[in-house]
Amino acid sequence: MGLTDQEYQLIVDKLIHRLPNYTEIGLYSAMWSEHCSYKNSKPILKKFWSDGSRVIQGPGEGAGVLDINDGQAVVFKAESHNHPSFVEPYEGASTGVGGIIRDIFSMGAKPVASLDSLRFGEIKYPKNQFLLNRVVSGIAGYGNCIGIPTVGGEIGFDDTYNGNPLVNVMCVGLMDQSDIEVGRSKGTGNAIIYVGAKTGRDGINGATFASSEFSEKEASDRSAVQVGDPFMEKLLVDACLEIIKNHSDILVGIQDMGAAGIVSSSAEMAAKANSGVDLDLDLVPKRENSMTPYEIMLSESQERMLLCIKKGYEQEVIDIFKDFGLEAVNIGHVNNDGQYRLSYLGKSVCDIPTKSLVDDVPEYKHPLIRPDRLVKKRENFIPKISQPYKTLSNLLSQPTIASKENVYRQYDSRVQTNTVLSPGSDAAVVRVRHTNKSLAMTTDCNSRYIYLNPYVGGQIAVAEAARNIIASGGQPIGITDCLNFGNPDDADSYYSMDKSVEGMSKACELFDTPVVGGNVSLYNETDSKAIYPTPMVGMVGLIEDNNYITTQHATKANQLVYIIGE
Amino acid sequence: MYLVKLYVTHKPSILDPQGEAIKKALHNLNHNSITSITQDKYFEIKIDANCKEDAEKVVKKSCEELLVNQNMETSHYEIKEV
Amino acid sequence: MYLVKLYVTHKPSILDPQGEAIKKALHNLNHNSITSITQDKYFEIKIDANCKEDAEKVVKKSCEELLVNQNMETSHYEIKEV
Amino acid sequence: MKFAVISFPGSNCDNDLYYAIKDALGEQCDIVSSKTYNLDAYDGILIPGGFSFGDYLRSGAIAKLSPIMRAIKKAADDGKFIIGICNGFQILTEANLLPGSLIKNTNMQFVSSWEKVKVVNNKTMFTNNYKKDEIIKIPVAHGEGNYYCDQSTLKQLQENNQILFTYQDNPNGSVQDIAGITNKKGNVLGMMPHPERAVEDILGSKDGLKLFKSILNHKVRV
Ligand SMILES: Nc1ncnc2c1ncn2[C@@H]1O[C@H](COP(=O)(O)OP(=O)(O)O)[C@@H](O)[C@H]1O
Repeated sequence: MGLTDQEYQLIVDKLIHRLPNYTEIGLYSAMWSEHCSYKNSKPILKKFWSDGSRVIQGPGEGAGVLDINDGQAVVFKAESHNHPSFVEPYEGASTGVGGIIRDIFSMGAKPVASLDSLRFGEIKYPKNQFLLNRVVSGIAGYGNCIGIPTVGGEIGFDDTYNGNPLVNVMCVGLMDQSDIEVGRSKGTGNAIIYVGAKTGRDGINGATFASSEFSEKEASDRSAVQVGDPFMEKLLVDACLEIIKNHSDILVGIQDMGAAGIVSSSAEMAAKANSGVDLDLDLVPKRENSMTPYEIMLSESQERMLLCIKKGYEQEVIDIFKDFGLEAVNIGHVNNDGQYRLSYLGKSVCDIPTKSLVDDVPEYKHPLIRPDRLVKKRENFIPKISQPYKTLSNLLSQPTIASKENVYRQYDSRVQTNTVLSPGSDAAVVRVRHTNKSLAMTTDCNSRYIYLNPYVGGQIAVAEAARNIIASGGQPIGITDCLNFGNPDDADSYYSMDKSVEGMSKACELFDTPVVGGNVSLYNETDSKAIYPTPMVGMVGLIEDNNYITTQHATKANQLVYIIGE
Repeated sequence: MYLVKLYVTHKPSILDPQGEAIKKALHNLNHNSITSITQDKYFEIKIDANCKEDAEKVVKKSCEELLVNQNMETSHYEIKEV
Repeated sequence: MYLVKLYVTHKPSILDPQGEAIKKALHNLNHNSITSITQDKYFEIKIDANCKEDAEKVVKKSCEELLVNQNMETSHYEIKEV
Repeated sequence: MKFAVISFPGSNCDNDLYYAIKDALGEQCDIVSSKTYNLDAYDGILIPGGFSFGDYLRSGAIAKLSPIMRAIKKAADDGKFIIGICNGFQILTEANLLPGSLIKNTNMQFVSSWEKVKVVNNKTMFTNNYKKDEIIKIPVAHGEGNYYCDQSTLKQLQENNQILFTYQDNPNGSVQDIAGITNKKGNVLGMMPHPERAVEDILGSKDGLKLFKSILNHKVRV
């Protein structure tokens, strides 16, 4: 599967001292993938500056949390869904929205806004038009239905994204600091509760399909595409927030089932609390018959959450969910020996140290080699402009620069009736109801600058976001990011990631905007041609007085125009 | 002129939240004998072609290019001259 | 067990913006021989009934109560034992 | 005055309406679950926007089977006022409390925008606070807001002055630019634009508030 020979040997010799069975190898290979473990990017991510007086929760949990005064906090994070959106743009984009929303409410926050950041190849190709249309309808389809306003975002077009579009989404939530939740499973005997959609074969990678015994005909009839159900997610948000707000005494921990579904959520929750879990896979609600333990554990079916509940209160929680029209099931409990144990059809199918799945992943530091293209000195390019009017109108009609109204017109940007500035201005502004303050938010990244100079480009991305926040009347307070890069084994990609992160981090320190969360998406390339390095910045600002809110537009005739800066 | 009746249906392993919601609503109306229900798409297409083969070509290409999402759906059709 | 194939279609007098949009898109793909296209709903319903009459009753009631919007749609079905 | 906002599974503008009534209008308001059977305690009923039951099958179709619908029909018969906004409008047409249907927007896309809406009839319990033909600024956000009815229904709507609101720049393809209609008796209103999203200056418009104020006005006068 995804493990290297050395990794396999490490597991056999050092971690479990025997040969793993099929299911166990599957779990390791998923949990040790870059997507779940960050084994290639961790050394770089450590460089991010994450301090600052407002930080309540930095990187490491579902989402970052910042103090916004009055006992309130803002919770936000961005996530990429690039590959799924290329394969199936509508569902890929919409399940990306669903996933990031779960990260926010599992921290205890009410999601109040989302934003996107999109990259496609040049729009003149029908394939890219198709991708754009379907991605945008997918984001709209999910966000509009669930009732979270999509208030802003950005789109860029460039040929480097032809075989590899980027779909990043960011969600922002609001909560009382006293409601903060963490993904922990602790307390021997406490119950592990599964709630939400049934588990199907969604998102289990093609390799398993090939290796299991389907005939060709069946294979063409099957599909591992994940389909989103925003209606189910709406019920989940409402029900989980009800439990977090009004039943926090019996709730020990809560986390969404994201990549690598049940295994990643249950193992991470236990590992963080130094405990283990026993799960009975027969009890997991399934959509299809005859799923293997491997498939059940790795399924990426959407709209599922895992809760750890105090022993003896299982029924109470199940009843609350039932009231909201959701099926919740007690699938296991926390143990005190730290083992990760699974049983299926009455037999043990996995018995390994929980920590070995989560904490014993090797980290890979790649050599930093400055690519030739950055070493060579290049002549400054000075454009010759003979017909300024024509050049200007040509520029303005570039898809990357032209109005994006066709896109954001499809997003319900005003539901929840807090949107003060909707798409079309610099940053979006969402007021905090019953206070005189607002949140400003924006997503930005100019990947061409980063390609040309990763360090300075990284700084520019943060600075652009900060300008957008400030121009809307806000004080920047923190960022999340999505690091979209090519293969980390490729020196150019790795170097660009390292240096742009250093640049971003430096800028963040200067702006006092700690990095409190983010997401890494590597291997963005086709035919070994990588995308431009694209570390998207999602920034949040605090507007302490609603009178400061400023729009981008001229509001009256005869207003004066100033240029500030160099 | 040819009339094509085209059915575009979900692949069986794909999540069908709509079918589930409809089933639940029908059960709430006490139609408990309904054990499963799927909702899919049905197209009637009129094609002005010289022969059946030409018409079929148009249908197949239309399915590929627009009407069927190959990732998630399968299709079949019936065709007759009208 | 009975299998019902139920077709719920627009009344012919009712505007069908979806069909129009699809036709336009197909013409843009140069399938100009398509003179008309309608998209409607196709349900497959499995009913655990003692006899065909009972199953038909369930279908008819389900249509009346939920599956068909009488203002805009009509329906027909085929039923067989499976 | 006491308003009920009905919350169906999947409703997502229920809180917005609640705040509009409570904070902007300053009247009493409860959010009432669609699973309940009784609305006797309320003077009027608001059915919010959203995607009740995911809008599966047809928007509003599954919601119309909810227990609360009987109470809503009774309230309509009793002459209480009922407003369905967006998905609420779709539910009311599905339940046959209002004529016609809301079908997909002609361009097949969801549309979210500010619209200029004309108050065509200001002699109703919902519009007496507006001037005749006043143009108000109010947002829409829907994928299926294209109002459709047959010719004879349209004629009835016109003859009975049941059309209250029309769009200046039709965003969805509705017949005769229709944005909002009432039933024949005039106590049930359905509209696609969201008045509850236009009740404070900070949200960009206060034009929606006058609709709710009209109802208070009406009560005072009768
Ligand atoms: N994908 C998108 N989704 C939502 N809003 C968008 C999107 N792309 C652009 N916008 C909105 O359009 C406006 C202009 O965006 P952009 O062209 O990126 O401007 P700028 O470079 O000034 O940030 C912003 O308000 C932004 O939020």
